Amino acid sequence: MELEIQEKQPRSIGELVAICEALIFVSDEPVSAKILAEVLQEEKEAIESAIEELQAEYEQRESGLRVREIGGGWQFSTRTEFHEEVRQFLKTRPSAKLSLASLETLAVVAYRQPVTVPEILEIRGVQSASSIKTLLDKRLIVAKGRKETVGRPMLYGTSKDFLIQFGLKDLSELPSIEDFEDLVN
Amino acid sequence: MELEIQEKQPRSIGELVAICEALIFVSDEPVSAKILAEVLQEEKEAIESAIEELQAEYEQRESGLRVREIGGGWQFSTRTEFHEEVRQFLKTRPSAKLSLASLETLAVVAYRQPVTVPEILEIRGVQSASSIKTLLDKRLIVAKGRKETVGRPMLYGTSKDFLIQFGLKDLSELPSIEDFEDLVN
Amino acid sequence: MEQQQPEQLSFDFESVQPHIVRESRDQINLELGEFAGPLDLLLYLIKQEQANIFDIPIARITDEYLKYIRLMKSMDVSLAADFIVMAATLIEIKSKMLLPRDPVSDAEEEFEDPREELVNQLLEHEKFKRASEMLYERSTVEQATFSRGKIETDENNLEVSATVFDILKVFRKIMERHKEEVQMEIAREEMSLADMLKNIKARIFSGKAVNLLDIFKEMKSKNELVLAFIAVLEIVRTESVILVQEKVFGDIILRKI
Repeated sequence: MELEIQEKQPRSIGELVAICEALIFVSDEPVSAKILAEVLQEEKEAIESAIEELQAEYEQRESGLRVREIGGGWQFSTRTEFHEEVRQFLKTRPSAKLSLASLETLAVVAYRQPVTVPEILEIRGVQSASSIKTLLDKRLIVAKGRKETVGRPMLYGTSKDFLIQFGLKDLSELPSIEDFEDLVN
Repeated sequence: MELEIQEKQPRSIGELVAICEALIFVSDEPVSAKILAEVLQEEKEAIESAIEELQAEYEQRESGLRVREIGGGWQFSTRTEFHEEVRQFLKTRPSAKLSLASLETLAVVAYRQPVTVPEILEIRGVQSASSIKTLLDKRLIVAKGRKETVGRPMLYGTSKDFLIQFGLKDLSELPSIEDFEDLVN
Repeated sequence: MEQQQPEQLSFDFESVQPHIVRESRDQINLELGEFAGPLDLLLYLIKQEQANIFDIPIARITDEYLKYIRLMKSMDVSLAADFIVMAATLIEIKSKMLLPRDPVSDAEEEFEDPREELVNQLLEHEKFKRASEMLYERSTVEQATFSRGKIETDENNLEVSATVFDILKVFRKIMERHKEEVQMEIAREEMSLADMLKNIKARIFSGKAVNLLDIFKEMKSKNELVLAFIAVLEIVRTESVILVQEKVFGDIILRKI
């Protein structure tokens, strides 16, 4: 570990608490007092009491968050009392997020509509039934009648919600392959 | 949006502050008072004052974090004073280099949006296609439909990520381009 | 498509701030870097000359500009076409400036300065240059703040938030993939019946008995399989070749008579 912090004023307790708070917050994983001590070149005991103080602060002000120890490290999490609201929030937030598979299927539907599931399979080379379902659930695509061919398969196209979510007035505003090529060259 | 929360005791101010804190924390992008109000079935004003209080709390106790408005919503972030420690801790900082040309193109898009590639060329005096592509890849700009003119060229504008990465609440926070004129001579 | 965690931007400014170092009156040297465009270079030269932007000494600036272009060329730096276009514009303005004003024309008639359009463009450009400096400063400040690390609930959402261009890019990739597959198929199917006949005959007449099953196993597609089957029938019909099955349900052997 590289340690580049130059000689400095020793940190006050308050400062150390705040720095630990920031580092625990940015960390992707629970972070141990040992690691914090190393990075900050402080005694492990100093870090431990800073975290204790931090924890007490969150308790005292009845914060919606708490500092908890998990798997040998420290991490923020929401307070259990509010799990109902958190769940609700995470569920209802409109999300334009898609898995890569769904995104691929959406791309084929957008550019080849109206299109049937076998045709999508043919273009993507992968079964796309579950992506189709996801996209229908998210209301990004809709059924557009049936194709007059053997088995009369369903035809799919993009929905109004699709236009809204991707900020398009109508389908003609979809960028074309040529638009892209213009940028690449 | 489904709203399933049952009839409940009205929430106290303290509770509302704590819940907002929890929701802003779990959200993976800035979250607006409007969305919080919808999910929690509270008045937007109540949410706004709860957030204000939350913000004041973090200020008062000189936390390592702050609550800030950015990209049209609220988000926690670390306090700037501790950037050295945070950087030290995160060690590898993903760095996406933006060239002077891309930055200039971004400025033109930001101030002239929605704008087409030929219009950018006119202002910059340089072909800007590759900068546009870089900015699209970095999600700093997005397609905003087509211009109803010969060839129906794509229009571009700045994205939410742009606001976030440049620390802007919204576009109105950008200084007016005319302000720069005064400096010219 | 990368996952969300907002990327931290950094700017490559050290290397892009170019510098022209004057060696002597006729020789200039360039310290590494690039101008963001011809207008950028022009502004730089005007400042170097401490000239008034509203009264550009066009002849001098044009000379300087051309010197720069030549220098870049001699260094084998590929110059954007826009730089050349600007050179042409400068030369054009310069020559217009040299033309005597039409004495017949009414003095009242507005005299159009050939430099006017360029000056406007430069002024406009200067504004945006300052705006981009402002953006740079903002992002530098912004780089001192960090957002939260990943938490569990983010993981439930291992998904990408897509823009219209992502859809296009993905579609382009699919089409490329699709094209490759189709081409591979075509390549495989390019074997004609004549080729197939020749191949199988060659094997039979090389002397060894050939197991029919082996031939069929080697075929890479349904199409080839059909071709091989027809070829075998054709060979048996036209050549002195027989099909032998030594055991019931045993392998079938092709053998020349």
